[in-house]
Amino acid sequence: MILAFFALSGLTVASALLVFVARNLLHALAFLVLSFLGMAGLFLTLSADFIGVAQVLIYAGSISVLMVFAVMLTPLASRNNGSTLYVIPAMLAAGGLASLIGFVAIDTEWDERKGEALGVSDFTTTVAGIGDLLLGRYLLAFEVASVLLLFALLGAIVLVQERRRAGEEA
Amino acid sequence: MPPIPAIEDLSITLAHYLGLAGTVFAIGTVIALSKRNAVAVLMGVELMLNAVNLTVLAFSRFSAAFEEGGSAPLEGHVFVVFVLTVAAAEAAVALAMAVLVYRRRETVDLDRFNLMRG
Amino acid sequence: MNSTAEPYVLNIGPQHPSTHGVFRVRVVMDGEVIRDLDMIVGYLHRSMEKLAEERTYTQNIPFTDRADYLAAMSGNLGLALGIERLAGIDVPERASYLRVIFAELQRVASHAMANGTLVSDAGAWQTPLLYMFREREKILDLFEMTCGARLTTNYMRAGGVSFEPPAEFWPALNELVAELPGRIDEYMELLADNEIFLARTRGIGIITPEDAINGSLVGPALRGSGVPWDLRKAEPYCVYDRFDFDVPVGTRGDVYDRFMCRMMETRESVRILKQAIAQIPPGPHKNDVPLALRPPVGEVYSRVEGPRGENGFYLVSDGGPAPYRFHLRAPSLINLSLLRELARGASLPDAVVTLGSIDIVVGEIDR
Amino acid sequence: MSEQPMRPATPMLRQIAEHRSLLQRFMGVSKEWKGFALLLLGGLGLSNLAIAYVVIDGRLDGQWYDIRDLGNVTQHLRSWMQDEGFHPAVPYLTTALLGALGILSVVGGWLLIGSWVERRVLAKFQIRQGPNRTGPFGLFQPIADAVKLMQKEVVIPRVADKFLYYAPPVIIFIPAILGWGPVPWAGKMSFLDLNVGVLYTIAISSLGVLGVFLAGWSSNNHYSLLGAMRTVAMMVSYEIPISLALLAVVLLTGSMQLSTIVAWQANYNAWLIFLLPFAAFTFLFASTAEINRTPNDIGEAESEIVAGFYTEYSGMKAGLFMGVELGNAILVGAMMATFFLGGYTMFGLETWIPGYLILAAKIGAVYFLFVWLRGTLPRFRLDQLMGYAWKFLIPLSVVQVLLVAVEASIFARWETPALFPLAAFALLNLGLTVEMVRRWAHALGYAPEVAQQQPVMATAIGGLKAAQKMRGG
Repeated sequence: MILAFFALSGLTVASALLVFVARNLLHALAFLVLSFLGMAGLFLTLSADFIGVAQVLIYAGSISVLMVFAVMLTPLASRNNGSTLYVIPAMLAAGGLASLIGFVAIDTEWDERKGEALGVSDFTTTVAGIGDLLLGRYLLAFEVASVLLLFALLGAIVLVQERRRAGEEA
Repeated sequence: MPPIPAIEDLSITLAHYLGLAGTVFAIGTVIALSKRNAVAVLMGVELMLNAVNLTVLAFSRFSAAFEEGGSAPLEGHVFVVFVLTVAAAEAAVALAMAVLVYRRRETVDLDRFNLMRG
Repeated sequence: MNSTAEPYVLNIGPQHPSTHGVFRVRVVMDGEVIRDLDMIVGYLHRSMEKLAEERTYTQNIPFTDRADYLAAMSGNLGLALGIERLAGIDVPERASYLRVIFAELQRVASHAMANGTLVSDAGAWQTPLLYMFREREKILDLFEMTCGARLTTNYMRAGGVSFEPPAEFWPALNELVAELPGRIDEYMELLADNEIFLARTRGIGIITPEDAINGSLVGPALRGSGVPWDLRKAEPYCVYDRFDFDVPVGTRGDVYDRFMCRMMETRESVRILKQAIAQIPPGPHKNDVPLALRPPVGEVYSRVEGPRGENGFYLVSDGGPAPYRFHLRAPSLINLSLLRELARGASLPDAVVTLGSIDIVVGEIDR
Repeated sequence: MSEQPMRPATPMLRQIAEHRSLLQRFMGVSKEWKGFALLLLGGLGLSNLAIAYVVIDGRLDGQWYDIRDLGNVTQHLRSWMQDEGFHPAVPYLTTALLGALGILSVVGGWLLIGSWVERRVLAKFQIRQGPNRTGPFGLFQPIADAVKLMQKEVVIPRVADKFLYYAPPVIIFIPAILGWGPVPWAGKMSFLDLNVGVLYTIAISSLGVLGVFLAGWSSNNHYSLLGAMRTVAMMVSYEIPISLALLAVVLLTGSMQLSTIVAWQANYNAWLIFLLPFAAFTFLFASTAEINRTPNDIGEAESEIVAGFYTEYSGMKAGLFMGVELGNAILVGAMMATFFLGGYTMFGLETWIPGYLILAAKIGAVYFLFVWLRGTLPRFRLDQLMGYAWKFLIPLSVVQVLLVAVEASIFARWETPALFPLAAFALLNLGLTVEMVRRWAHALGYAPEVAQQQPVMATAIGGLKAAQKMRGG
């Protein structure tokens, strides 16, 4: 478990860093997928099997393909992964953020919350529980999310639809 | 498959997960803020969302110890499901916009989107 | 379709699975759609027409084998008829019948090859091709029995044919003719009603009759688009006027019609073969013709209906032993010239199928 | 008939005439060998009887030597290790390694004989002999091919993106192996019996897309890129029908766990292909699109784009792509068998014959179907395939999911024996599928009578005028 955690977190962080460093947008994309996969592994270590698999399906499988298409539909010239001048303030801000989170994480007394009791209520299956919650207490949110997805789909289609102007040859 | 060894004899704490999530979130922030390419910015945003998901799941998992039985800890999972949904929608729309902007302006370089500049 | 994508240039061939030889197309593509294309030929150029001016008429017959190497018999026949008309040579009746038999066998073999490769281009991985090769093999075996060569037969000569078929030839031919209709039914069953094949070929690469005539198309490509033009009927040579056969004509001019025309022509060829076998008279297979033939001064254009269309030979004699001018009218080259119009705006798979349906032989295009 | 001297027919004709059939060849075998074969068959029969006796006796159930379910072995091994007091990670790791070894040997073994099977069977379809020179029946041909591929020089295009060029053969191999995780080979014999097995399957199959795309892009070749874009577009589209088909399965069986789905089918003695014919068809058809097999192999359509996304790969890298294709084919076979054909069960036969053998037989049957399709059908065009997915499979699958949801809720409230509702569902679904497919096809404008208009015989000979006359009348 320790091994799994450190290996997966190393994978995730390293490939996230490589996303930043990579010069080519497609290389960055490949590392991003690796990072997503590491993240899915981390989810599994938190016994979130449904979310882990959904992460692989949605992020590694679908969003990355969307990004591939976005990269492909824009020309060769815009496939570099350069940074703007904002990189230094961004790094400072992010460093501050990370140290803040790290400080809170270390400073808070989490110790009581890792006790021996954790092993007992290991969820055996999360799917049924998630399903119950989604179609029970969070039904409205669920429906709204589905409508949101539908509208996002329609919006994306409408946005990239070709409008053929009059007088323009195909 | 044998059951995965229970977490009790391990010493990974919530702090580990939170620190990791903070790191990934920070990297995502840097990417999102500093990249020139619209698609790369989107990658950073996705990384940040992932880090948040990890935090939520970690809290969900580690609070499970205190509510035996019951489905309370799974609410974090439900939250993550919604985040995934929104992320997918966001990615679709954002990438469509990137493609559209490229068609209109022949570039996806964010520095050049200065239509709103006076 | 997507007018904002950047067009790019795709080089198809000279080494490509569906160019049927060393033929090259430079395609300007926009996504999967072809915007424009250049056809680049000449990779198989052997300077045939110029070389022919240095050789005697009989020595030129092998060139016709190598021009359309899938229909050597038809090429032989066209040149032999030309020389005979130029020099005024008579042909024994038996030789004419033998010529018809071999030309029709060659048509069956060539159409089998053409349709097989067309279906292979449409994606049926070699199965129809290999089944059709089975028949082609048998026909080539018959050629081998008769003249010793399978592909470059060099069989028709001025004044007749070079060999009398051996004794085994006739039973083998009868057997083949008896089984061919069943085989053709089998292919029709496999392909003619196949939904995927219909979806791939119906309405693709449509040539209107007007376009076909303006593009001076010949052969199945012309008949597929609805023009009932067949030299065997229009100006019968050899003894074709003695046989009863029909000319299939397409109704829509698409790839499927060209495919089906070939299939049905194969049936008609079998009909002709049956009649020819029944009618063939005894007699000599060849008149004696001097090897160093010196035809009188003059010119002749002889044409026969080859598998790919009108195989024309233009010969000019200056009275010497070698032709002063020797020109091939290659049906493949002229049929191919319409590919550009057909492929523009079509997608790549459609263009490949269209090219397959035109049925080119590069040896004949480049000469 | 002729004055020509008799010449022999061609050597090829003679060879064909002398070719003997398999039965004739067997009849020519010496007596000793025939006796040996009979002895072998008799021995097999006797040993089967002995096994049957032990099985009926119930003496075998759950023992480590009960080879009908290799899960027993690992179970006993694990309990022994726990009794011995090893660290808890040791039995976990040991069994995991054993399972991984099993999966790898299945896939690897198939890579060794799969191409032989495909080529040989295809050759029989195409009236050829197939590989028959290396070893008995050409069985060593794949090994010779592998050695040849490994010896070949790996040519890397100068303009290729080196990093992304090396990665795809490996990337694409991972899902092909990982997908085997949740497949149950027998009652206790599945490597990773996830309770989100179905979702896992879909997720893993979506991973291959990236490898394909990177392979096509990094080769820096238009053919590769065209093939990659085609494949990616198709895989993304066909994931939806696959998910919907599997959703119907999940709704009816009420579980996402593959072993439970198989157990459901075994329990009611009803294969899901009978209950959900449209889902089974959708799954099979969409899978052929996902794994690039005929009639949907447009990603590597040989006659159009040479070899698709791996045009630029040579040597063992190309070999890996081909191997993945083989591996995916049997993976889909296993999925098809598990979801729709009753998995490792065969109406009670699994108590007599090891379940994994039954599953292997079913996989073989699906694989044979794939080879059959490859030997028979032409290829669709990209736009036709996409239209087929979006206009045809997806709407009908959605309708089917609704229908199955209603049926599942009826079935859950049903008191009397399950046979009646299941039979009713099977008939209803079959009828509705046929009707739906017909109506929808007509609604989309499918008209077979127009498509099959055949050429006619010429009534006149001539040029344009004759053509116009024929067209007019």
